[in-house]
Amino acid sequence: MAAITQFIWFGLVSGSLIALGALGLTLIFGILDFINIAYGEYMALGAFIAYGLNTSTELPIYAVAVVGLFATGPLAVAMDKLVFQHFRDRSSIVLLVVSIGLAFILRNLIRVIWGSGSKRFDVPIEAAPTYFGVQILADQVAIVALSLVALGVTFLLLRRTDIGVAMRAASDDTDLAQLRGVDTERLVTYVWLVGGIIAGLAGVMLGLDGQLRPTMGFLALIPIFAAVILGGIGDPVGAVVGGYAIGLLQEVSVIVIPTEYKPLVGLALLVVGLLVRPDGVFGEATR
Amino acid sequence: MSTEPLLAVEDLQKTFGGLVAVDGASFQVEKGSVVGLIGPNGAGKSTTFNLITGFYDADDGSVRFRGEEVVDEPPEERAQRGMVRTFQITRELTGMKVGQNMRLGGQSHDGEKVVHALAGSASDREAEIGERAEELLKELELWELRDEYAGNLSGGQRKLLELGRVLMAEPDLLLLDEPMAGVNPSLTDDIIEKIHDLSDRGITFLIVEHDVDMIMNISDKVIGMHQGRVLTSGPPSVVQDDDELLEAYFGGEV
Amino acid sequence: TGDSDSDTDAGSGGDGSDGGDEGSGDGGDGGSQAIKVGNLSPFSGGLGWIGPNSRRAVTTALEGEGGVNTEGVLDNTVEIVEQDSETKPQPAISGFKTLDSQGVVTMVGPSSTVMPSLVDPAQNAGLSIVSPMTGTIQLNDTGGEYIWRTVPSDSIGARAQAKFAYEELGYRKMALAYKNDKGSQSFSKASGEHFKFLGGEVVTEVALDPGASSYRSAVQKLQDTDAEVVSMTAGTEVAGLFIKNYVEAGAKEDYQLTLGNDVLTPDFIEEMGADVMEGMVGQAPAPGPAYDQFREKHNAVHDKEPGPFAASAYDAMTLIGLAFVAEGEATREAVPNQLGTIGNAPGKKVSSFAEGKKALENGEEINYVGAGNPQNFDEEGDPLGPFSALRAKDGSWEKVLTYSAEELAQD
Amino acid sequence: MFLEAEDLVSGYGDAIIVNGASLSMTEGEMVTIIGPNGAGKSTFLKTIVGLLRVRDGHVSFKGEDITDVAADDAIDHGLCFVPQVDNIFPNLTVMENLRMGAWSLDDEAVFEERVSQVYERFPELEDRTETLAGNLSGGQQQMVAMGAGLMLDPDLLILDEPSAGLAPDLVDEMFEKITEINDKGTSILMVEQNARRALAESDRGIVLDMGESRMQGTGAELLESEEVAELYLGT
Amino acid sequence: MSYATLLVTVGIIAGIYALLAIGMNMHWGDTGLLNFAHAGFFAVGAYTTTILTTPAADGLLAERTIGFDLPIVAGIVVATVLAAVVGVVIALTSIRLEGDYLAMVTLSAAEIVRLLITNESWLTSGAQGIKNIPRPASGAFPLDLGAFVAGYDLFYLVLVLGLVGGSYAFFERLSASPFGRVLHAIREDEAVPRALGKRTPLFKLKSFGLGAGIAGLAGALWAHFFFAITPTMFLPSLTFSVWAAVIIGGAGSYVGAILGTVFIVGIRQVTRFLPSDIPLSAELPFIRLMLIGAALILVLYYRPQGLLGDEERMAAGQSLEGE
Ligand SMILES: Nc1ncnc2c1ncn2[C@@H]1O[C@H](COP(=O)(O)OP(=O)(O)OP(=O)(O)O)[C@@H](O)[C@H]1O
Ligand SMILES: Nc1ncnc2c1ncn2[C@@H]1O[C@H](COP(=O)(O)OP(=O)(O)OP(=O)(O)O)[C@@H](O)[C@H]1O
Ligand SMILES: CC(C)C[C@H](N)C(=O)O
Ligand SMILES: [Mg+2]
Ligand SMILES: [Mg+2]
Repeated sequence: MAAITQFIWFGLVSGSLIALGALGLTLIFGILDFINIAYGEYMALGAFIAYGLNTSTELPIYAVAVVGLFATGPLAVAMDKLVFQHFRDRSSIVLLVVSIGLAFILRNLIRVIWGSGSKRFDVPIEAAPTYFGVQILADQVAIVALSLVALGVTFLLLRRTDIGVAMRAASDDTDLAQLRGVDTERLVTYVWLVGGIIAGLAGVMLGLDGQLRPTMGFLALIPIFAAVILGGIGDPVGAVVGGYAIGLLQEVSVIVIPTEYKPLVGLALLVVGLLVRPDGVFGEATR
Repeated sequence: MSTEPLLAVEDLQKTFGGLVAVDGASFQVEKGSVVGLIGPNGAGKSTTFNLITGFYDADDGSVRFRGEEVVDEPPEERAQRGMVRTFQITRELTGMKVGQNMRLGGQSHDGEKVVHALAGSASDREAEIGERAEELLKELELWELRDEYAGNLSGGQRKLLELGRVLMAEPDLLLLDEPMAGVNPSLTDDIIEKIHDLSDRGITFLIVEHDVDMIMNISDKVIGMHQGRVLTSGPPSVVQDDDELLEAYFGGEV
Repeated sequence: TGDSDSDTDAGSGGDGSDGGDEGSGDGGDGGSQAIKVGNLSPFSGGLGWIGPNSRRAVTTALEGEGGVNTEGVLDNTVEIVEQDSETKPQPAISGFKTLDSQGVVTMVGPSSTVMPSLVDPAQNAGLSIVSPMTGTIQLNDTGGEYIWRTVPSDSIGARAQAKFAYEELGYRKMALAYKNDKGSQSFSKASGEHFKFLGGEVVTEVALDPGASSYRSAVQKLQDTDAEVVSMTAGTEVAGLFIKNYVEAGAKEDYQLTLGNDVLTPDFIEEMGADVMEGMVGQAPAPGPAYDQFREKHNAVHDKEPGPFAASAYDAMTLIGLAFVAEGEATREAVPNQLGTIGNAPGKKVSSFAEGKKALENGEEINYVGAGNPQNFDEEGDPLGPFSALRAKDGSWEKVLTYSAEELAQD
Repeated sequence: MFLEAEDLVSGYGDAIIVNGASLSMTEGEMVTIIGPNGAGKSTFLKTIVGLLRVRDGHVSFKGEDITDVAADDAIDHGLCFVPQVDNIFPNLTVMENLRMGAWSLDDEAVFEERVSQVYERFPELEDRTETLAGNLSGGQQQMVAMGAGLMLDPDLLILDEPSAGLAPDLVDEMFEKITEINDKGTSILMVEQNARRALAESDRGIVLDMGESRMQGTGAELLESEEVAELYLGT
Repeated sequence: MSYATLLVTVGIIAGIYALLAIGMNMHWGDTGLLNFAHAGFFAVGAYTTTILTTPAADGLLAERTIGFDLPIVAGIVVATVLAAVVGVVIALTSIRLEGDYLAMVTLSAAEIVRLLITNESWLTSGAQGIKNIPRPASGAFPLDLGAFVAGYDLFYLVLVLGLVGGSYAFFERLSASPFGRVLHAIREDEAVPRALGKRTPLFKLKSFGLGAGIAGLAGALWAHFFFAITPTMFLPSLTFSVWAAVIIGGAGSYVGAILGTVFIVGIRQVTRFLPSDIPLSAELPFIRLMLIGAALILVLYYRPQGLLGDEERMAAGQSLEGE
């Protein structure tokens, strides 16, 4: 039996990936107030853009990763201007359906450009070195570290800057925010920009950890949503804690249950958690 | 026992985080009376309403209605017993028409059961409810707006609809949370008259209102709250002279 | 907006060949119109990576040297109408019915995930499917009339896998790891079954969730068993990720992987890296004599190496073309009537459309020997053929030995 | 003219609510609009500040045409509006609400000072700085709305029923505060159902009914008018 | 002729989906409940009737120790009831959750159902799915009637449309009744009906159960028509499609829900006829899916309230004009 510490490390890694995705999503979800199904595709786009550069240029993976994630921000903004902006006053469920449509378009755009097979970044596959009896890859360390950094930055942005307050204000009541002189359209742009960049980061990390597929983001979405909800919508700390909770519990659970049921563990945690605390289990829900 | 008051509140307690919103409030509302509940902003009046009607869980204390303990019941059960409240910050059913908002208030309606709904077997009751709604809407000057969505009403109209809807329920005890705020003075007189009218027919009122003249005018008893506690309670004439309340409520002057 | 146009276009086409369905003699009328053949393949969804391989192989069979359209069939050409199965049964049924309505006379078909759901519709519509990728043993006792495949049933390949692991490599304890879908599960289960039959033990089974983003815990769990060899069937995507996690975990030292047919391609080694794949074993249909020829044509048409299932897709299209020639009419009856005959002995061995057409026109019988397989069909429309056991060495698949069709067919 | 709204027409969807109402104010004036429920008072104010589109007529402010100025720009022109309903951000804390009130204010020192002024006026709020505004009592919410509205030093302060829901002592406070602000030179335009009180404090009053301005005059004149009393002031 | 067959099949699919949309409209359009478990209810219905009406099976892949071989009617009835019961049970645990929280819990519940049917092969044959599901009255329509092969499908279409019509009448009547009025009040603001003495938890349970039951019925009809079912038929994307149908049709309108379904199923089918002699034709399958996505967005852009939704109701309470 491999040491439980190994499973805990796996849990931290997959928790970090979920947490990263959840962080960007909770920002968009909390402030723009709708479930963006296309978020998974933003992640995939980030990963594939980095992949495209990775294979077409000689640049190292870390350099193209940065390009990939910073490309996703403007792309998310562009999607907003092209699509979501025209549905600003619509109810959140209409926006959800619109985002389903957008997800279809983006996912298949990826297939058109990069084909429908799976891809890998041009990094070698090697046996992981062992530290303290735990196998740890450098990529995995980067994933864990980056998710924490991203959390810190986002948290400061939301709680400690005027922009953050205004973002939350606008999500509460757009009219009133406008009356206060807030240019809500510009705010929305910022939200997409930041949320998009985090999505790109999450996508690249996801691809680095595993492989790239046009559906990679969509498939990752359910645990990510679970983390957002578990943490309380719009709460960045909650989302990250939720991500880690789900990741850890799922990976460690395989010690006692068949791996097939791993996804069930996260969902069960969510269901039970919400029954106990209906507004999100971790952190203070902001709405 | 005929001396049992309709509503008896004892030692109610509610804290939010560190804040004690209601701090051991006790009072009684006699059947058929009009009782005013006054006090400065944040005194705990609305919270008390929420505790009585079950929208908040009390930390401690008891709420007895017709002698029966109801403090652990959910709001709908208490309403079924005959105590119905309005909300201070109005909660119109935005996407339902004014007429439907009113009809919702109707009680003992078999049509709300699936089987009857399918069979259409409660249409008589529905018609009765419709008539009553018409009557009330006319009194509240909302009849013209019966087919308007409630979300499209003006601030004052929402207050009136809120009132109309609970009147539809024909409860034994009506708890009104600032029914007059934002209502045009020309209508407030009519509403007062309406309250008198219903009171004469045996309906009991507990009213929160900052229009003190009006409260003193229509109440049989006035309860003054401050910082979650009941400061004084008694006939208007007595309460009017309570220095402590005056200080808290009016800033000392009359 | 252009939909209504395409509707009516397709409509007239459909009507035209409808007449032909019943084999009535309106060939003169339909003569100027290309023969419509469907290609119902997974272009999106879980096996979305296979569809393009199939498409390219089919074009090679049509447009390549000596191909169906280069040579012409019944003084006509074949036009491919594609439908996406989306790797899901219901879209596959919709796609099938759409092809039916568009008047195709037969089709190159989809994967195991959806094939079982198409058996009844195919029979009801009298419209045949020739699948180059369906391995599932669920079809072992179905087919022969409207349901055909040019890839051997998993039970054949699985026997090769189990035999090799048990007899040549000397393993006694096997574990199964398969992507949790019809096709992959079928192969691994069949392998385990034969391994037991040979005297080995199957210690555990792990179903891999196709949507998972890592298989680390599955790799670990297998490390914790005493399995010496793991039969891992999962298609290139899931297999790629599994192998990555397997190598990272250092599990190479704990158990040997023996892989499914579909990843035994040069491409896969290239994608994963030579040292990653070094030492892994697997089996694949011993390529027919036509394979090199096919590969060349494929490269000529597409400037690309053929991918998994390409060779069998090429065979499927070539066989269909030959069936038309043999039948003398491009009708829905051509495949049910002819495929068994032209694939099997007796007859002159041919391995391209051009050769076969010539022979048929000379009144000879033929026995098509394909690129992916000799394409000798049994009663149920399943091909039998030899399999090679392979091992990855220095960046390519090295043949270790070949099991003959007879050895594998025994029950 | 300081503020001039001429023959405004506006509404929601197909419904025309404000139908030809006009208003003009000179600098430093305090004007109260009264009228029955549903007369279109709030709609009129929303139209002036740009929350609703002006369908006909025009609005000018300090000599500038602001007919088509959007709500988020109105504040830059020196207009500050406190709505009747939905006037706080319920999921922001009291402090954050005040910060939003001072959104276009850059000077942190001035902000601090204004906050302490608000707390001085409404001590209730000081203990609840970190409370979500949505959890406050009705009156406290009204205080937050007013407080946020007072964070800037606008040229014109537009208030929709500022005293609604306030206890008597705070109603006094509120009117005192408004008068004080007015005395310092800020012009005030408000809608009030506490009409007697508001008219008494105001320079001028306007009666709005059925979307049209019906009467106007000094506060005292309107208060004395029998017609006004009977129709709009109750007994 | 073959066009007619296609049309009949598409009609059956649309009809079955329409039942799903009707159930969803009870949940969302009438009661305001964000139900994302619809694929789960559908699966419960499909698997229940399948397990009840087929015999147990063995074989390397199909191994399944449970199977009852009961009459189809029994299967369909139990499927409907059981789906309703599952709906009520899910609702019992999560009915007090609001909005997106309820959405996520119900989505999780559906995923749990799917995981179970994927992995508990003693009951469901797992990923292999169950084959040879009997068709009602199939004896009455010999399959070898040549030109009449569409006969059975036509019969099934009539059956499905009959059930759609019946369900439509049933739910429409409920929605317009005082019962529906309470549901609408819950949709707008649950505190209000509670304050007026309506036992809202009970109403929500009823709404959930009724909507889930009809989804179960749809599942049963699905299983008996398509001969075979597999777990991949019950992915979350099915739930999303039903949502799209309801929203496109216009939340709150049952006719809209049906129309929306026709649109969703129709667009998927119609795009299958895209001519393949276009530039980029190799990418046609993807372009087709992109067009489906674009159609979703466009229809909502041009019909913001959906095809038949009540524009006024949607706009009510919005302080802006919402142009
Ligand atoms: N949900 C809540 N969370 C936190 N604090 C609350 C909550 N509800 C009320 N309070 C606090 O409890 C106190 C009493 O509030 P309550 O609404 O009962 O006052 P009130 O007497 O009705 O005042 P008003 O006349 O202004 O309506 C207030 O200080 C308020 O901030
Ligand atoms: N969002 C809206 N959509 C449609 N109609 C509306 C909307 N808001 C208000 N109305 C209608 O416009 C009319 C005027 O409303 P407004 O809020 O301007 O009245 P008011 O004079 O401020 O009344 P009150 O004193 O009650 O606040 C009312 O009849 C109301 O029904
Ligand atoms: C990728 C392979 C495992 C596919 C399998 N042969 C099938 O038919 O589905
Ligand atoms: Mg209050
Ligand atoms: Mg108003």
